[in-house]
Amino acid sequence: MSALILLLISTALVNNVVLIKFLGLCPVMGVSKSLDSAIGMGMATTFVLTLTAAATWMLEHWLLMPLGLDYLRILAFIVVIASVVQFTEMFIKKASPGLYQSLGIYLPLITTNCAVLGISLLNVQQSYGFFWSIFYAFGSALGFTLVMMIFAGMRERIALARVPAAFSGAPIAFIAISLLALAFMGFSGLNV
Amino acid sequence: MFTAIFSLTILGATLGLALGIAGRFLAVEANANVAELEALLPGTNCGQCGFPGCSGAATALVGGAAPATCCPVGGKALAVAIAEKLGVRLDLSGVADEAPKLALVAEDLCIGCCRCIKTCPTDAILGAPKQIHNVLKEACTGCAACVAHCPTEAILLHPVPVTLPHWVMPKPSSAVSVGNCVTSFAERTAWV
Amino acid sequence: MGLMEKFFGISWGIHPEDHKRPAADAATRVMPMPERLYISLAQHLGAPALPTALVGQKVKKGELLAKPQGVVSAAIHAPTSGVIAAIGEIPAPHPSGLPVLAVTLAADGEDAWSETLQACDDPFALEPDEISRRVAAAGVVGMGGATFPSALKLSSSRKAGVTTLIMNGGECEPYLSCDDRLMRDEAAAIVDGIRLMLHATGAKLAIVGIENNKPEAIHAMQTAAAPFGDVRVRPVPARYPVGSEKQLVQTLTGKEIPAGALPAEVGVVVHNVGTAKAVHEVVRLGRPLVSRMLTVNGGLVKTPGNVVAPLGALVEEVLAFAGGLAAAPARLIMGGPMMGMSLPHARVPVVKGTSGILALSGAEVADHREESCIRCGHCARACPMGLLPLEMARHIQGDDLKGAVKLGLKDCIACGCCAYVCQSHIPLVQYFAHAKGTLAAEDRARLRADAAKKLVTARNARLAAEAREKAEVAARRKAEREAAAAAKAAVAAAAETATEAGAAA
Amino acid sequence: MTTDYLAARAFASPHAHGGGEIRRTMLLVLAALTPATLFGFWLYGWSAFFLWLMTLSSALFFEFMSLRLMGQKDARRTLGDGSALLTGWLLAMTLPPWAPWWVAVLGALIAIVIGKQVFGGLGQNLFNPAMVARVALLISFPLQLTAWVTPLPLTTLPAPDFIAALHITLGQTPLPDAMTSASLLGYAKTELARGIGLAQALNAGHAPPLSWLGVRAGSLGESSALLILAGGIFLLIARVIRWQAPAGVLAGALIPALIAHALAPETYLAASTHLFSGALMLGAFFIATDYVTSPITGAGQLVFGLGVGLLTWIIRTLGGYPEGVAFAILFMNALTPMIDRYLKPRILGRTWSGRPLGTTTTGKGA
Repeated sequence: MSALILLLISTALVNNVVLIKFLGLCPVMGVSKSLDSAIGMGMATTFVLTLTAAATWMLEHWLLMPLGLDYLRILAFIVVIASVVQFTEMFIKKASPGLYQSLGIYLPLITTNCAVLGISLLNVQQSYGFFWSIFYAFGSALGFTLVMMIFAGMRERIALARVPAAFSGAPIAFIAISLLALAFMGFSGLNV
Repeated sequence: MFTAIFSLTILGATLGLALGIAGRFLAVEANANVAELEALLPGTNCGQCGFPGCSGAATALVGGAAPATCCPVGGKALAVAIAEKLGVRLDLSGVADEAPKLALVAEDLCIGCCRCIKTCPTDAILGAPKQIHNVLKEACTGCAACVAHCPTEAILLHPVPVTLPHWVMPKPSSAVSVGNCVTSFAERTAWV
Repeated sequence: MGLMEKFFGISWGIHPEDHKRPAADAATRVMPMPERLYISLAQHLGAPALPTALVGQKVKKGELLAKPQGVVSAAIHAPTSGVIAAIGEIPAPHPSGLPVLAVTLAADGEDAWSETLQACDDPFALEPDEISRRVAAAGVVGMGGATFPSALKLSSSRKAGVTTLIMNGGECEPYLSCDDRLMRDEAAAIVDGIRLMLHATGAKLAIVGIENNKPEAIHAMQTAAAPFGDVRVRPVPARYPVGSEKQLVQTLTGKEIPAGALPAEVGVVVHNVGTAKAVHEVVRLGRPLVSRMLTVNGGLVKTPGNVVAPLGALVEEVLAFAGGLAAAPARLIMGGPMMGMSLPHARVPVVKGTSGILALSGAEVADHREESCIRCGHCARACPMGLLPLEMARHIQGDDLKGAVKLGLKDCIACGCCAYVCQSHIPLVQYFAHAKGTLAAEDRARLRADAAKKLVTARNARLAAEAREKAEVAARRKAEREAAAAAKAAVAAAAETATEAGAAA
Repeated sequence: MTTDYLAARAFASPHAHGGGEIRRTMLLVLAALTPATLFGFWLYGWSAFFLWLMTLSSALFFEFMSLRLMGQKDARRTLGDGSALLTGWLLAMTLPPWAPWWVAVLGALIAIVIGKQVFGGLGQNLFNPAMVARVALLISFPLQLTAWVTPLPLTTLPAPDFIAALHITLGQTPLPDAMTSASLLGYAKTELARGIGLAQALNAGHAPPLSWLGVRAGSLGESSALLILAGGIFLLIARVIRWQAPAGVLAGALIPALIAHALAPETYLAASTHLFSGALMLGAFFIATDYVTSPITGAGQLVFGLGVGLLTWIIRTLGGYPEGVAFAILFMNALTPMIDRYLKPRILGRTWSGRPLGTTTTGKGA
């Protein structure tokens, strides 16, 4: 049990998927204008990440490995991810049209969110077990959501700040997230 | 070779089937945005947007053919409302938020031709043939439809005078100029 | 009080230097009648009054000049006897300096009261609604500065079943002492007015809240109220803005008025002590509201004090009567320094809500350049409403009015505590006033657009009906024409056959 | 009669002001820092003074240059608000006293330009500028930023004289090995990593002394925790800062430290060690109370402080760095907008969720 908690902390804070592994930067920069949509995006990504981790584990261990189709891994994974994202999109469109509007293009783009594919591939690479994979993915997604939320809060402040014209928009967002990464550096080497 | 083709086909077919079923359960009928947008628009059908009447503009807005700022009569407030409804980002830089205007008949120029009366979408102009016309200021929307039809340029738009109950405290002219500069960075660095 | 507030203690409000003395201790002076009075027709909250007097008409003091227009409005009476010289626009006592419609009255110097005034020796025998009616006819409005028509408050309180009448003698604004002075001078009249208002509202108890920095007023009021069990005088701690309605009700009764609701929601109604004095004069003596006590104060006033001035006297004349100014003021204010209005110049008239005229020096105004907000949070702690002024101002700076409304802009009472404590000298209240004004303008525009839409629909329906009618007429004509042609043809055919037959015959 | 008055424009109320000024607040904070700084000068000699001077002057220089670059006309006036001075001063307090000059200049550049001015200047930054610079320097130049020296008070003999100290600051004289020393926290961390229990490590003769007076190795401002505390109390009395954030920081660090030390004294440092070493005191009273980058409400400041304290303890105890105050503050700075969003005061007449109160209620818990 404690091992699982430590895994969650390690994946969410110490080896944060966004700030330490630099995966999934696209939605972090794109959907962090408001806290509400950031939380929505975080939850959608958490859902997709966890589900695909389970699906790709099964695919890897029950189909690709027995049949020796390792070379098809990326292709097969992408197909699975795309389907899960498609499903998520349908669900959000039905359940929360407002969130669907605010996520816009970034919702279908979860398909190409490198964090999703990256975590699935890392799971294979580190040959985790089924539940371990799921928790690894869930922890990473938590870290992603955490960064999304913190960064969205920061950007809401920045949006009203008198940022010099040369830095307003993307430049100041990048500077802010780099400083956030600096703060996360403090967790490096955390003995857990 | 055969296993690869077969397994991927099966995978694709399974996922496709699952998505198809999900799609049936999570179907959302196409949003009836046109009617909602038409309700937002002024409904004067003045044609200043370049589309055939307000319903035409609503269709164009939903189709993405018109920007949210297309209606000059509604001004900034309407553009914001439309953008919110459509969930699009708004560039207000092109919208001059002019003070409301009303049509006014210059009595020495009016020849009583009744042409303006026929064009007024809100029946705001009173008059009879060979009699000087008058604008009901309660009904005039300042859409300027009448201006072009006057053969003697007797009808023109004038800003509504500010009255005591309608006076608005001006926004403080922010004395803090840091970062408020509109000049480009290159221009500013020229000083160094 | 919630647990959180209990734990962290009351923190709202500020303790500004009050500058109330020596003006409060100086004896009241009655201003002589000026030669001309400029009586504004918009001296109250709501629709301006409709003038009933005509130019050139001779009026007596207390005669009706303008009648209320609409539900929320108030009547206006002649402050002295004389001839109406004009009805036209004059500069309003308002920061914008925009014109307002006013009656100009040339005084005849006799200052003779009208004979038709209706005095009453035993007003407690009157029906409560009759008192409200007389108060309405006399044009009494809230004398604290909000100028809401008092009669409306009296009659609606009765309907709402109000149990407690809160009398506002807080006068927490610095510099002002007109209520203080009134309570010292006319405690008996005020207590009588309070009892009349109890009668009119049906409330069982009146609590007079007086800031504890006015011991003389507290003493005078306690003495005057002693014979009556239903009028209690309660000192409240001096703290700005304890004289604000919601804060006073909370301090005196512990009850919190829900946002957007009237005090009647918690069974109370709040009136100013000055209003009680006016009610007393109306009901006992039949005299409408034609003059008021106001404080002339500020660093540049030579002899600060309280003055009874007729409504419509120019600020210039009031200042001159009070002893004049030592130098040209840096700012001229009507009302208190925290919520009062800056005046465009001194040639504007005294109105029913004028609680004071302040001529402040540059040092008192302390004008500073606006600097960046450093988020020190002093404004949030000072705000008596529990708002976050810095966040609201930030949103308004960025033209995000909706964001400001979400943060509670509509709950702001514009007391000015936030701007008073602001280290960066940010004109927070101006941001809020600007945003509120803009939002109101947007609401008006929306109403207009809706009305226009109705007109368009009506026009389209009319055009459609006309077109249909035209088509019907055309169709009928066509049918008639065809019928006529057919008939003609038939006749012709018949004639032909007849001729043929004839020929054959 | 003098009523020849004509207002230039519509003035908004209020027409009176309480007299508070940014400059005054900043000066009070600087005054509160002075005793601890003077003590640092005495403890570490002229080099410390040169470093301090270098940091402050470069902070002012970069602030001035940034303001000019952004086209502000009276940059000198803005400079006078003292905020750049304070940032530079706080940064200097966290640097090793014998650090070379370029550390000071680079630190000031990062603090003022990247930490503050690109966000729009005073009041607009999200992170505490001094802490941004401190962390950036620590990650970029770990060697220079952990080169602590044994205290050599000015009055003692082996202390470098004026010229020698200047050489040290200019980086021409490498630090003699005999003078370098580890800070207590760093020492404890290395010893623990070597598998040596704390009781043994701290009993050994060469362990850095834990001195309540502060005569020990450390950065300029961390050595005299008591003087920092005195400065903090002065600020509390002067009502420049409020108790919530400092109390939160101290409680957040002390509570886990007390529990852990009671459970396993061999692996966890005592609470008093945590309290009086490193930048905890400075962080609690001077950095966690930074107006701009901490929450507005008291409750928010308490949460902020608790977070800083707890994270500091976690990083010190479990993390890879011996000191965690700067990281903890940066992390909580990032969380501040969210704290502000969720911990708002209750609006009078409304419930905590913002709905108008129901009928005749007097609020909950009355």
